[in-house]
Amino acid sequence: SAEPALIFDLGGKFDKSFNEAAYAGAERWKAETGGTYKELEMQSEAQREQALRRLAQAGADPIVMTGFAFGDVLNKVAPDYPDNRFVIIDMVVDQPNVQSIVFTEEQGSYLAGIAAAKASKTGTVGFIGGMDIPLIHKFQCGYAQGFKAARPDGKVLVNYTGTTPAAWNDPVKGGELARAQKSQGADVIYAAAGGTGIGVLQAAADEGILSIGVDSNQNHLHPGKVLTSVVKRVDNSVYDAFSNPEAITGGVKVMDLKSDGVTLAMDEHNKALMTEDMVKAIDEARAAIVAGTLTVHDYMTDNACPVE
Amino acid sequence: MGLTAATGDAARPATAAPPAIELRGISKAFGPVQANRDIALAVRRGTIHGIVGENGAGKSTLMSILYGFYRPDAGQILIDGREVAIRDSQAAIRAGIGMVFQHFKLVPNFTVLENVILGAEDGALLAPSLGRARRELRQLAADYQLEVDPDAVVEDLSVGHQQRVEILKALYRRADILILDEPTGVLTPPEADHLFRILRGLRDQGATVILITHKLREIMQITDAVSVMRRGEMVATVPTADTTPEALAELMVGRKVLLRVDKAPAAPGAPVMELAGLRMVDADGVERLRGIDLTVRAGEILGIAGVSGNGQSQLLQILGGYPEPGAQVTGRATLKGAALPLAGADARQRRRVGIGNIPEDRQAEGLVMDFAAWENMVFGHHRDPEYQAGAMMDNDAIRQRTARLMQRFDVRPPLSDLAARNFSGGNQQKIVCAREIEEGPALLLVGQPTRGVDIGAIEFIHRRLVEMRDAGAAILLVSVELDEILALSDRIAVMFDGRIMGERLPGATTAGELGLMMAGVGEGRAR
Amino acid sequence: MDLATLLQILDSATRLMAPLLLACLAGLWSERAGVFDIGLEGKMLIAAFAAAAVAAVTGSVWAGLAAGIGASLALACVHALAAITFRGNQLISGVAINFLASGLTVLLGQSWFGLGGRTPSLEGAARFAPVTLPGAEALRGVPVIGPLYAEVLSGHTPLVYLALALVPATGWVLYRTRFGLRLRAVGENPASVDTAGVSVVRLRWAAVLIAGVLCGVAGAYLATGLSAGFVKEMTAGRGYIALAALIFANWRPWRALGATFLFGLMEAVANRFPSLELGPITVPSMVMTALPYILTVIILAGFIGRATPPRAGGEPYVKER
Amino acid sequence: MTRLPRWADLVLTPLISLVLAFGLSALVILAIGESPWLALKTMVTGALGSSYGWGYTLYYATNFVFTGLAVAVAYHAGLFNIGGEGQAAMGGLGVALVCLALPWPHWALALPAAMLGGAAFGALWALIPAWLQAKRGSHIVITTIMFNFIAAAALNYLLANVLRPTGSMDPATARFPEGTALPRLTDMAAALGLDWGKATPANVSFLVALAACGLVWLLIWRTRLGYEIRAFGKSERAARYAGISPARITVVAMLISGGLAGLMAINNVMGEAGRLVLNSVEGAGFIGIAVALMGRNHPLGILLAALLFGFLYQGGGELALFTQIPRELIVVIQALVILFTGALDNMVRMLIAPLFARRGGA
Ligand SMILES: Nc1ncnc2c1ncn2[C@@H]1O[C@H](COP(=O)(O)OP(=O)(O)OP(=O)(O)O)[C@@H](O)[C@H]1O
Ligand SMILES: Nc1ncnc2c1ncn2[C@@H]1O[C@H](COP(=O)(O)OP(=O)(O)OP(=O)(O)O)[C@@H](O)[C@H]1O
Ligand SMILES: [Mg+2]
Ligand SMILES: [Mg+2]
Repeated sequence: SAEPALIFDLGGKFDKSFNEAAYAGAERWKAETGGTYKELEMQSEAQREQALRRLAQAGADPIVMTGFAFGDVLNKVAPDYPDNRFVIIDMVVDQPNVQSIVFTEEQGSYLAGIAAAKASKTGTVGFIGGMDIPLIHKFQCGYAQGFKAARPDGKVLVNYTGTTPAAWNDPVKGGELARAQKSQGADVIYAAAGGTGIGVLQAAADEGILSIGVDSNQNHLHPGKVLTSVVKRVDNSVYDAFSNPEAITGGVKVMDLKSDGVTLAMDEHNKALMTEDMVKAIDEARAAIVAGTLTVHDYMTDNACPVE
Repeated sequence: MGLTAATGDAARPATAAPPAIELRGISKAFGPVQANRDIALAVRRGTIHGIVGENGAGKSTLMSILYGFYRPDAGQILIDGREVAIRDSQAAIRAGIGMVFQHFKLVPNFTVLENVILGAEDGALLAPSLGRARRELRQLAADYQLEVDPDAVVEDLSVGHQQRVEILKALYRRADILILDEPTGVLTPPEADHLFRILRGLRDQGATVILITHKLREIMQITDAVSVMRRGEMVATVPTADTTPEALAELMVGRKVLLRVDKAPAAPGAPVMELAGLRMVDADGVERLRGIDLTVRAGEILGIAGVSGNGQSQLLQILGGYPEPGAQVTGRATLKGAALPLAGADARQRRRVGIGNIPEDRQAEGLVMDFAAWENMVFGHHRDPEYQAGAMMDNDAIRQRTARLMQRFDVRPPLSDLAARNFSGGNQQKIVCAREIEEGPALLLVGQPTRGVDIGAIEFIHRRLVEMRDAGAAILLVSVELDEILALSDRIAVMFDGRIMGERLPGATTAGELGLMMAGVGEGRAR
Repeated sequence: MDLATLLQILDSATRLMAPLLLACLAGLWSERAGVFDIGLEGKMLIAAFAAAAVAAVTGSVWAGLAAGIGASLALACVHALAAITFRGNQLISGVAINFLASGLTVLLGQSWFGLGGRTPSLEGAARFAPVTLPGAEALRGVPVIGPLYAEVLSGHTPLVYLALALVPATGWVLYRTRFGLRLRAVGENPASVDTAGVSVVRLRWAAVLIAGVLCGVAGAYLATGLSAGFVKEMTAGRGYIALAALIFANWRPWRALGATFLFGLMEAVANRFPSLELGPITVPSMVMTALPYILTVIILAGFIGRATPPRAGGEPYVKER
Repeated sequence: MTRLPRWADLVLTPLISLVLAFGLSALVILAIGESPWLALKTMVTGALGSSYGWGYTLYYATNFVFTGLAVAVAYHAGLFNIGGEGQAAMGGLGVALVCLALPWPHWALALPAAMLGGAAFGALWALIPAWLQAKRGSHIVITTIMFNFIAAAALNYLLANVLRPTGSMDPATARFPEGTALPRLTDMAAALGLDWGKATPANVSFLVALAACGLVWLLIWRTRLGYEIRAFGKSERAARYAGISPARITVVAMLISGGLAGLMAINNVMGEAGRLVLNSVEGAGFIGIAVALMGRNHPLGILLAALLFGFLYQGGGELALFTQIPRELIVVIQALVILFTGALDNMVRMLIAPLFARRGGA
């Protein structure tokens, strides 16, 4: 059968974040099935279309791509290759041969907010985003909602690293932002900032406060010092698409708490940090969200967040 | 020519000491240019030896080789009869050679002391060196009348003082062979006299001096022997007593040269420019011009004598329409009866109303050194209608004009595509003169027209200025060369400290009187 | 603003200043000798990478520091070769060095560690630990000076103190020693040095190599002092900011300290107040992020006159053409 | 030093420099355990081996021509404009605002308007540093660097909060109306009956870039303004002597420079993306510095250098797409090309000088 393909976004496949998760999924598929796949990394905006067309012409199937930035191009390209199947992660593209996979980051972040609220002694927690873009506001908004739900009188400090792509790769500034937040009382900091987040987690560990990782499970980076990680199972999505291309249909697949598309990472590294009370609160919230009795507001729907 | 250095020397008694310097077969090429060709030269210890030659003859190159700045392609250098390998300036310094370059090699924002010790420090720390240098400088100043403030920053010094620093540098390094490349080009007559006294003093103490100059009067005045170079070759070396300026000039140029300016008496007409109460305060708040009143008439050359740095540059710049940034200018001026705005005007406006300008510094102002000759030939006039072809510049017209002017002004080589930088100073000056004179201005501002220019070219430029005067133009000539002022001017004003000290007629004054006025001695503000 | 906040901001500014200061001094050495250096960024980057890589492998931060300096020196040699020995265009050479570092770090990092250009996280002896200055605790109680000393001055990694010490050291060498005199002269008028019998080429090489060492320290500090490992492009434009600070400082060491501290301070303030509430209007975070740059422009326009670079800067020294 | 014949200086030196750069790159490729031959083949066929490759090469080259010209014009005035990145980004904003403002019926109407918009915004972004330099003496290198950061922040704000259609993840404007779609070179070739460069983004902007090269050449070497720009760039004092106002030339040259950088947006924003995305310039402003310096600030040289960088971009992209060689290798190759052709050219001259010296001497 045809070779599947995976296209990474500009951040590159080792971004310690969701490109890397996609890579992990593909590698898992490769290890288990012995199959091969094509992989591409973008260098420039103009290459997106080039990459898609070249892969489609070469007969790659399915073609999985990570990142909202492909949406526009895919919308244009997909109709030209009706026999190919495409999977796009983090974006909705309305074409019959495109499966859109979106994650409910706000839900995972909500649970992280609860964890932070329970772990915080000071009542102040922090959020550090990478580039100041809507996607990251989605994380922030979910986090703030969860935190406020558990601790209405608490405070969430918010920082963004910058306005250029350099904001994803500036651990120095990330560390400095973490220290600034700590000095304002924050004792749990959630980083959604790619390579910058590494600096945040490091500084938090150095300063003796807790941090929350993102996208991949980052608990192991500083065992006992990373409270938890909000994991997007991009790896599962890629793995599923590669393993079972027949199941790819047009339409949107929402990866949420219910489908375990987003989770909080629990492992031996943070076991000691997770108190019973905390686990209980998280489980309750998860159950409520899954049951639909609790909806977490999605920043993207109206560009606004109900809590500060 | 029989009188080469070697034969001249061989004729001396065998008991004589070997020459302080002997060059044998020195050749040097810069790319395609053969700057020095198989040069032989001997200089006796304890003499002042002059070197003359046209612009580009290779004088500076030869001396730079002696000083280790350039390396010769072939040839030997002997100091006191022993062959030495002068691989770099360090070696030359060790051999007791010091050189004052045509263009000073000073660090402008260093103090005098720092410049003096640079490269001759006593140890890794500066303080002891500075201390010793300060003491030695005081001694040298006393011995040779070379006073300069050791803590002054060099760029604030007048060129004359900067030159003293260069000489002090050499003496501080215990040089007993001193090379000076066109040292008087930037000096006033009193300063030049002072320099010569110093040089004689050095000679009398046993030092050897090599002096490059374009001024034959100086050669006759001070040197013991003189060598003539032409097109990279050494054409003669003669004892100064055995020659005349005319003979030297002919050797240099290869033809007869008129050393005096031939001119008919002036026939001054109506005033072209009148200036009243011109004052200028520069950006630092220093008053540079303190009320200048002047009148220049049609058909006359008004010469302004003065030591440089007494406001002449500012005067020319203001009249030329480009006072230095931040300067405040007040006063009244008229040109041909119409008011001439002194402040807020620009150089273009000046050209439009008929003021031409041969600037003091051709390389920094009058020319864009990287532009080709033809581009420079319309510099400042590039917006004139005759050089336009619709929206574009009419390059063909400009080239044709350039070819014409280069021929008429004898610019060598007559290549209009050559960059200004690649012409010798004299020919650069001819390009500027050609451009400004040919525009036929009613008033021509002229600053130091022959600085560093060889005698052939000087003769030529002087003749053009006189022709222009005879055609009815008014000329304002600023020069630090008293000879030039005296030879060209129909009327002389002396400037000192931003003021006009007085006016004289060339026939009714002497260099001595003018020199005193230039030094600020005299009758105050005579009118 | 309360005292604690002020102290925290000053503390943060000091940390952020250190790499800028080192890079700025590096630029100062090079440019004072007449060699423009827009490759500060690249040299810092490769030093950060080399320092983190070697520290990760050997577990010794000092080995890392040495490697960082070595890597930066290697690029400095490339610059010196191009700009001095072969009299090439100094700006192009600098641009090339920035590209080279940006590509090589990831390329080598990927082939050595397979982490996409990252190095493994550094722990323990592979990182610089903060040092507490003597008497910091004892003095803490003294009003004003105490907290300032204990909170702001004390508690940084050794390289911060090195950077601070380099300011007077640079000033001393430049203005009080033979080497400094010649070096400044070569940046103003190389012919003056040449005719004094001193090698222009050797002096300029020395200056460029010193710049290499300082960039090496700056890069090592980024990777092993401020953070715990290398991340691709982690210099994030600091080399350019250092260059701006250098011009700001008018190529003088003490002013370099002031200029880089100002940049550090502005960044620290923007970090501390990500969005400023001024009564009815909230200044959005993008404005705060851009604030250091906006302020720089304003200060430059308002208070600093014309910068006067070394006169011979950027020009290769050519005797014969 | 031996002087080289003109042809050797203009042709042989850059060629040998390129060979050296690629030779060293080959060593780097070997060092990371890949095949240089395969890399070269992939790059050449990928970028030049098909009309498809050419389509991309020309697309990238178009960007670099604009930013390269921008740097060059300022450089002739003695101004080092590092702000091409921000000016091009702002040009993108101008183009986007124009394209979104009206339901443009046809590209032939939209293009001139967008060019005006892009150039005006780019020029405006250069105006402030220029004015500060002219009036306040603020060093243009610093201010243009700062304005790059400020432009990034401003665009980030506008795209994320103002111009982004609600509900879209992407910090980007809405799609431009159909009428603004520029004809691609492939369409134009098709009109001539040629099958060329299918599905490549190269568009009519390339022709605009060529025209810009010609116009800049005319401007710099044929017009009074160009004459004044060059004179001022060589010597401010001489310029003042000639009645050329330093402040005016500084401002005008920077306006033209910024305008050219801003014009780049018709290619990447209008021609390729059809909307304005975050970070649309992608470093082309900085590449422009290298392109201008390597092209010796001459439009023809800039065109050639831009094509070379277009080739490296596209060939390098192919490398990343179809081999295991990491994409950062391309950055290394670019660095070596810049280094050898731009900074070590004298070394090459010294290397080949003996050849000519012997011939000349014989
Ligand atoms: N640095 C150099 N590089 C290349 N060519 C040079 C250089 N210096 C001088 N030349 C060439 O060598 C020739 C001799 O120049 P040199 O400066 O020695 O003349 P000069 O006799 O000192 O002239 P002047 O009276 O104008 O000072 C010139 O014609 C010039 O072309
Ligand atoms: N570095 C150089 N490269 C090329 N030609 C040079 C160089 N230096 C001098 N020349 C040439 O050497 C010749 C003589 O120049 P030089 O500077 O010695 O005297 P000059 O032009 O009379 O200067 P000045 O007017 O200052 O006395 C000219 O042709 C000049 O262009
Ligand atoms: Mg000379
Ligand atoms: Mg001369």
